[in-house]
Amino acid sequence: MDLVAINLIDGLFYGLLLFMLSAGLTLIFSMMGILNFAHASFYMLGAYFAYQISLYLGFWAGLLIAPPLVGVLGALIERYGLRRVHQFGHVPELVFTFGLAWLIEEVVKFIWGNNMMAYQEPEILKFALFHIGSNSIQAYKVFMIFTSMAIFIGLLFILTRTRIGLIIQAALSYPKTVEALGHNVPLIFMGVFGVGTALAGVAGVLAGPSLGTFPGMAVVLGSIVFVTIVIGGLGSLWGALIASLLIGWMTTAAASSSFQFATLLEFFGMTPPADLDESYLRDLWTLSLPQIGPILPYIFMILILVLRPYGLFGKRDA
Amino acid sequence: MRNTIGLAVSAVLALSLGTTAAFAETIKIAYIEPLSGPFATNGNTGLAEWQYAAERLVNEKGGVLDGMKFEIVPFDNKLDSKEALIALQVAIDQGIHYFAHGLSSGIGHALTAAVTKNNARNPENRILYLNYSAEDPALVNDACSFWHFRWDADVDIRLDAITDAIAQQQDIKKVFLINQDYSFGKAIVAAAERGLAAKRPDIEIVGNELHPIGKVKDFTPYGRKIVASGAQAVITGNWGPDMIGVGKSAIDAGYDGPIYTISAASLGITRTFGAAGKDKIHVVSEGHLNPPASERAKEYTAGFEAKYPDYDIIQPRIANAVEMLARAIEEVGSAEDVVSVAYKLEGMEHDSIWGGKVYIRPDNHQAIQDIHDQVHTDEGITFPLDNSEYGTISRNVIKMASMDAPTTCKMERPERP
Amino acid sequence: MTPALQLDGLHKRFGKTEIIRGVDLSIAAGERHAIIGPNGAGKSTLFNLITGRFPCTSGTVRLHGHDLAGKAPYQINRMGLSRSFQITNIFPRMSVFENIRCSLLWSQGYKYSFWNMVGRSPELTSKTMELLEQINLTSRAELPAGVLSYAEQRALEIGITIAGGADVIMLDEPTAGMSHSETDYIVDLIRKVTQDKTLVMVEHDMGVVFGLADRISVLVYGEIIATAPPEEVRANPKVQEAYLGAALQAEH
Amino acid sequence: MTGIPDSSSAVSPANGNALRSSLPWIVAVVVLLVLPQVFQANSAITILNQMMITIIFALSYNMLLGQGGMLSFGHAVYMGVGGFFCMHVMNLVEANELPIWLHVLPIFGGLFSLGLATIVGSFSTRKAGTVFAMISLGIGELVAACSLIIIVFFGGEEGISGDRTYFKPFFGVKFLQQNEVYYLIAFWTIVSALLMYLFSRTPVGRMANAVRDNPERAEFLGYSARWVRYFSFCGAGFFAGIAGALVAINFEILTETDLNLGKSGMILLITFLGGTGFFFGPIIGAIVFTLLQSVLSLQTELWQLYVGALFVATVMFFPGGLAGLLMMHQPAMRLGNLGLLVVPYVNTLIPAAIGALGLAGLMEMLFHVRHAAVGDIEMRLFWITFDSHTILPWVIAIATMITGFWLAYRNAPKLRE
Repeated sequence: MDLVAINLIDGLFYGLLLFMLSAGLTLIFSMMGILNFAHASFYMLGAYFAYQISLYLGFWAGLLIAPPLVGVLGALIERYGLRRVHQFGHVPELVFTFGLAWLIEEVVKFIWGNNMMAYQEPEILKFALFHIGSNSIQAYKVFMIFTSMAIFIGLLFILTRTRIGLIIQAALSYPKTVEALGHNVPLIFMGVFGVGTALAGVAGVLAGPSLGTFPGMAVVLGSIVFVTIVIGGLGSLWGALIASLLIGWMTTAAASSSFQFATLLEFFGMTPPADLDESYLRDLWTLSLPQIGPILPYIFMILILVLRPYGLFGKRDA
Repeated sequence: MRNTIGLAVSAVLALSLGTTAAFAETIKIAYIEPLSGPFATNGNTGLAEWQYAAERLVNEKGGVLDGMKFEIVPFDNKLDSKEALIALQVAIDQGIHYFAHGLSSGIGHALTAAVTKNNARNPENRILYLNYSAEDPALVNDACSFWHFRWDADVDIRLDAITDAIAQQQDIKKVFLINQDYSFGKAIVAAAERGLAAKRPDIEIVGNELHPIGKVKDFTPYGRKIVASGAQAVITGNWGPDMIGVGKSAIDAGYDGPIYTISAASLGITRTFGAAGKDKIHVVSEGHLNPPASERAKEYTAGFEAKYPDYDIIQPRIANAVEMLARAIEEVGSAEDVVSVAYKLEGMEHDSIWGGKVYIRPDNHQAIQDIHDQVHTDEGITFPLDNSEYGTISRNVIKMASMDAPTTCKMERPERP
Repeated sequence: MTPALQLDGLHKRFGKTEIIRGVDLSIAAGERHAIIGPNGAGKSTLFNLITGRFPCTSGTVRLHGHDLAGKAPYQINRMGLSRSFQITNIFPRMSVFENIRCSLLWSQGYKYSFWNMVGRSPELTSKTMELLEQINLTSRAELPAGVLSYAEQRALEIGITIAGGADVIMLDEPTAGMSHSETDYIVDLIRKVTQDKTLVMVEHDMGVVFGLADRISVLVYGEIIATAPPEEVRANPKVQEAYLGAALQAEH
Repeated sequence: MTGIPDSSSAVSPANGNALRSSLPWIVAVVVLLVLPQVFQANSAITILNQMMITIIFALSYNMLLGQGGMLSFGHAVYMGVGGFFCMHVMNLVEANELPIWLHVLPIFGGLFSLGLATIVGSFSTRKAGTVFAMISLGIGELVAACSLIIIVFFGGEEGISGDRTYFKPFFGVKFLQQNEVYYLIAFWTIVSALLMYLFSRTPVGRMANAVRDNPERAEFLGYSARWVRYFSFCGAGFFAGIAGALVAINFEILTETDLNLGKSGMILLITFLGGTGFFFGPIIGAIVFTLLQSVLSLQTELWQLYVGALFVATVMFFPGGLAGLLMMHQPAMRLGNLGLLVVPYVNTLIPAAIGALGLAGLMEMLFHVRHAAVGDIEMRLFWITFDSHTILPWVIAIATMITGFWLAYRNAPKLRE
């Protein structure tokens, strides 16, 4: 029972982290139709910027300064890169972000090297806040959970209660109409792109200390963020939230389970082969759920796309 | 237009791959490792170590064979078997007779197979594989080759030492295994299970996790599992971010026992663990920097640190490999007669700069040497790692570990010249 | 004789709003029929219902007596119905020649062949050239379709629509957004290429419809209020009231 | 030429003269026959082999992206799976001494990948665009993960290796040497490229273009967009399998890196770099990329940074890729005023190139200063040796960079005219 509670908390932590990334991506994706492959790279930049700032000014300064920096960088890339490529069509646009992800990773390696950075949690949050059974829950994780929840609520407030939010929401569904109403849609796009990347930056600042700050951190998370928003449904912030949490809990549960596929095979009436090394199914007999945990979201996504191309909450065709 | 492209291809290929090294003023050792991509630092550290060892241990002493110097020629294999094979081909074309490789046993297997094929198909262009890090036991067992020599202690030897260390601690009753899901990780599991069952049948393996390599974003659930299992010792072969993930999540979740590892040192890992991992992280390997084995070792290490402040000596065995190769070449009297050099290396006994002896088993070409159980700490450290205050210090040594371990190696030997 | 196209009790609902509220219409083979109506009357929706782009909420569409319900666009096309689109809908990155040739492929029996080279058939090439001649685009054959002028693109679109040899041709506002001279040009073209075929067109421009159609249906708020030859429709007071009044007065 | 663009393949093929359309193929055959005479080094031939394999793979990818408008993130799966199957066939041949020629192995690979493509395509080609892209990404991740789990077929991270010399000798040729393999691969390259070219001329190939441009309109031409996509997808899978089989023959080993997402991403970059709008685009991309990869990586550790920058620049400034850039000059060539372009080119491209070189020099110096050993202040760049710790080279590099880019920027508008 304890373990279930702990896994719920751990899954929530990971799910909310995913959500901070997918929220920005959903905004960008549904508004501009760009599958921004470099989104996770902005997450990485957030972590590295914050690390560099924390060396001089400490963690909290990093948390405050790094995300806006990332956002500005994102907006600049939108203005001078994406907007230029936009006129060539969707595929070049996507390929551009793909190349951008590559380039950002190389630049990070050039500046900071290949090694993991010793980016640490702030000292005041480095303690076990409470225990469930013998497991301790770190204060920093709780802080992270609350921060991301606050961001979600703030975002929801802006989107549903303010004028700019209404314009953005309208632009999500009817970009042409909004443009016809006289709003500066390119500027909105640039702003949304900046805010989206800044959100990814926040995620990076927060996740850097606990998940590690290294050049591969973008690749590790990159495609899973797409999976999240595709499962959730394009253009749906709620969908992104639900899908993030689902994936968070799914991977955590898979990693913490000890389910063996042998049990399943036996359930279907198969008997384990006498000599495992000779059997063509030997890999299946020795497989356990944690081994395939990280690919579960991909299987889930394929199923969703085949059965329901709109995603869980989407209204528009992917 | 194909014509012009063809011409361009010709020109560039001719420029870059020109097989100009017909006359050898130096003895070239190709270094085939990732020099770009995610593991470039590992490759570059090794390169620095090889270059330093060749310079310091051979060239400064006047070289071998009356003044022939060692030259390390780096090739980027991009951590890809195909690229490694191409690099090997280029090295062979340049008339190189020795190559060093260590990162990734998978590539090690590809290279071993390729070297065996090449040396059979092209007897006039033979090349010797100096393995300083690929630790898959199979390379000196079923997949062994006459042309392959390994100075590193392989998984079986290291795990023999780890299980020895655990067996000596009578209060440890529960052990947790967590490894990456590929041949290396599985070899560790097999060796650990075998060793513990033989040495301390009362120890229970309370967890045996294999996780996908490089794919796990959040290791917390694994940390929870370790704590929940009540484990008193953890054994992991993880490296890179996966190592940090396991260590950090276990410590964060409240685990307080020792974590036995193969390679949790330097490359940012020591720095990242810092105080949190003090006295918890054990690195079990041959060779040690702290405390310095001798004045000579101290000088050697200090010289390296001064020359490459950003790198650490993480593979002390490279010094052994360079010294022993130099000796073999000197004794044979030729660097080109690869077969004789290989026969000379077989059974060679050598006084290591890191103390103790190194002996190359003739039946499988594995080096037998002292294995040290080293602990991550900031006390008594002469040579810290990662430019931090922390380093690893030898707490326990097993002399000539696994000297008489059985081997299934059946190598095809060329005729002795 | 079975009518070429027959609509029975056609309804279409989007959410709560009913766009098409019971349309019955029968169009004889060889007839040129126009559907007109004020903006928002549901002309395009009706058009899309007939061509299977949207499913009907209730009612049936029959082509030569065969029910079209649940048929995919390509199946409907193979049954002999071809349509154009309101927004220019050509293959912009392919050459004009290729646009037409692709449109011919299925009717020439090529199907999903991947062993027949299309370039090998002189017959296909000459048929393509013939069609290009008809729509006056021979001189543009090698240009990518995307660079043609607007009127040329519309002409090409009509060419693509008729190329497959379908006997029921449906055109969705073929002259939308054109100048007077361009409109005349397209109307002549339509008249020329749809000889001996059934033509159904949705149109806004009155001049086009009155010069071209044998019969006209007037669609207002999802219902057909009149179906008659042009002169009768012109005289029909209900139509005048609902739609034509202002426009006709301006014309006189 | 092979380079008749999709957009204006136009009127000629039927009645145009046969010689003109077959000329490029004859030239290609001649070039491929002559190349190994020019480069006799095994390593050069290995790289040429790799180049040809990449050409087939890129052409097959362009069947999806360029001709069918389907963006795939998992195309390497079909190459890898076909290759793995061929390795198993190879091992079967060795174990059972089956009388099969090595030449027919690619057909096995092609058919096996075709089989997989028919299954995956049945649900992934229902829609184009994002749905297709994301399913391909999912399948790519799935198969890559499986390749480490299902050891029976994929051999884990070691991969599957074999020996090509056990096949039935082909008129005495046993494929011991690289250049024997070269002719086999060259044969299959020509055959595959020709078949793919012819495929693009068939009704399905033509309709694939139509579906790419406008799926809705294509449906009203009597063709189901889905089936057209499906057939293109299966064809692309088949040829990717052939490429995989050639990998198996050339390297005698297949590993996870042959089918992972990195490989899939790479082929997307290669194809796009070459240009997706023309049949010969991917060929240029494959040649340029292989050269960059093998030559640049021998010269600099930063090669991936440069390739990344080159790629982003290509997308931004030449979305048609290199082929698009070349074909832009076709009208000028026809009009015979290509000469007019020379001056603006000299004015713009040369300063741009100089600027880029200056920037690269700056990067290299920065990298050298930060990573070279202490005291190692000499560096070689563009065949000049200098001291990277003095100010002069920095000033020169910065000055060249700024002037170069400034001149290019100033002259660029003239070029556009």
